[in-house]
Amino acid sequence: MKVEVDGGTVEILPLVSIFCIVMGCIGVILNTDYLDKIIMLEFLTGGLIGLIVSFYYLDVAILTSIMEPVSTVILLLGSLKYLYLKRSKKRYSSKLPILVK
Amino acid sequence: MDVNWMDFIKLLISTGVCWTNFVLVDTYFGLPRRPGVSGAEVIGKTLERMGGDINGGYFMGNIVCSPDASAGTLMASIFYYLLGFKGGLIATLLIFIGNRLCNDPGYAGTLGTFSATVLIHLLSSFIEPKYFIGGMVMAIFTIQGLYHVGASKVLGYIGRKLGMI
Amino acid sequence: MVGGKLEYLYYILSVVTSLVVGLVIGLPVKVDINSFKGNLFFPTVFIALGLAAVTDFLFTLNLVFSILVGVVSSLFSKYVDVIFPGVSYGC
Amino acid sequence: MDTLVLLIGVISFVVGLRVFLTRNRVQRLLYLCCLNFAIAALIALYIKSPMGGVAAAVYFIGSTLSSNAIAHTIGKVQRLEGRG
Repeated sequence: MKVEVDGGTVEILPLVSIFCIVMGCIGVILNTDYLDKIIMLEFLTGGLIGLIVSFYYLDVAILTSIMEPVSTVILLLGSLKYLYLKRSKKRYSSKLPILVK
Repeated sequence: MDVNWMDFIKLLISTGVCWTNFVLVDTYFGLPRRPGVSGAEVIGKTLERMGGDINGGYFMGNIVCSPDASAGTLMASIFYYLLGFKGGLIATLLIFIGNRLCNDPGYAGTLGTFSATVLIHLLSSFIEPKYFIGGMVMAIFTIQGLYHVGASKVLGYIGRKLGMI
Repeated sequence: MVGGKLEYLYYILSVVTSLVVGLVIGLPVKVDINSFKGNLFFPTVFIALGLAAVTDFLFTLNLVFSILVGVVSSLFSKYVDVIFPGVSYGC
Repeated sequence: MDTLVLLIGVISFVVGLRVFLTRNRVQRLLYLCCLNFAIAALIALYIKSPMGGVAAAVYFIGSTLSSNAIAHTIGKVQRLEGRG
């Protein structure tokens, strides 16, 4: 697992994980659509689990892996409900102008 | 910093074995014919609009959306590297449960894992099981990571040549 | 092949037991790829091999455990569409 | 020098950069699938123990499940915006 570079040793898994976390943070800030933000959040979570594993906390890593799809599904259901609500409210906007903004 | 040339020869052989295994098993069980889950249809239609082949697009979408024989080959090599031949049988059980969680009947993943375990056991006298993990990552990089339109055309050509569409 | 000579026979005994109990219970013989229901061959053999490997890794594998694994895997294959049902996307 | 781990690391860096730079939403999902394969292989090669194998399997199945949910939502949003 260790790679010899000029007498010192460099591990690969923490390096990849820190790269994923930093790039994911910048991507969450820069993208503006909400679906792109969720994809970048997945990219961040993969790096986070790799960083937890590289410090040998295996139980925390397994529990995080089980809980992560549940939170993603709840977030996607919320965003889909918001889209339906916005479309249905635009249809009523001609009759009830006081509800819109 | 010396490079051993036997490592690259073993890596190339294991890449070829893994690529042949999962493409043949997935094509035989009808992944390019129809989208199994709802998300695979979106990926296939988008790749067709970019200039690719629609059956190859369905193949790549089915790999993303449920653990098929590609995930089975990776899990079989990992568990054979850690536990021996009994680990491959445990990996078959885990892949079956994962397939059923993702709304798939599970024929392709289970048989792909079992055939990969038998192939690794037959070849393990002169290629260590460590090289199959790297070979599987190389094989999935040539399909999902390099050039999507060309990969979909190659997969559609293979499926049409075998008569499975 | 797997390990000692005797463990190899226990795996064979577990598969044969699951097939015999499956015939008695009345699982269908015909293999259908597109269906979610289990038949005599598909989930039964692989579930039996996997459970036998888990039992061998955690505890020990003797005659009683081997027959018990066969019965449990056959019953699991009978009710596999109740435990893991397929989802139809209603929109 | 371990050639195998270094090669998986280089593949992971290339795919991570391509996730960040691509504009299309579906192609970004395909690159993310390749990154999950690479991280699961690195976890299993880092911890040489049966618990590491269990951790890699649980991580891989969980990430596939969430990727399935995102692809289904993309399809539903495209059909909703294309209809009206």
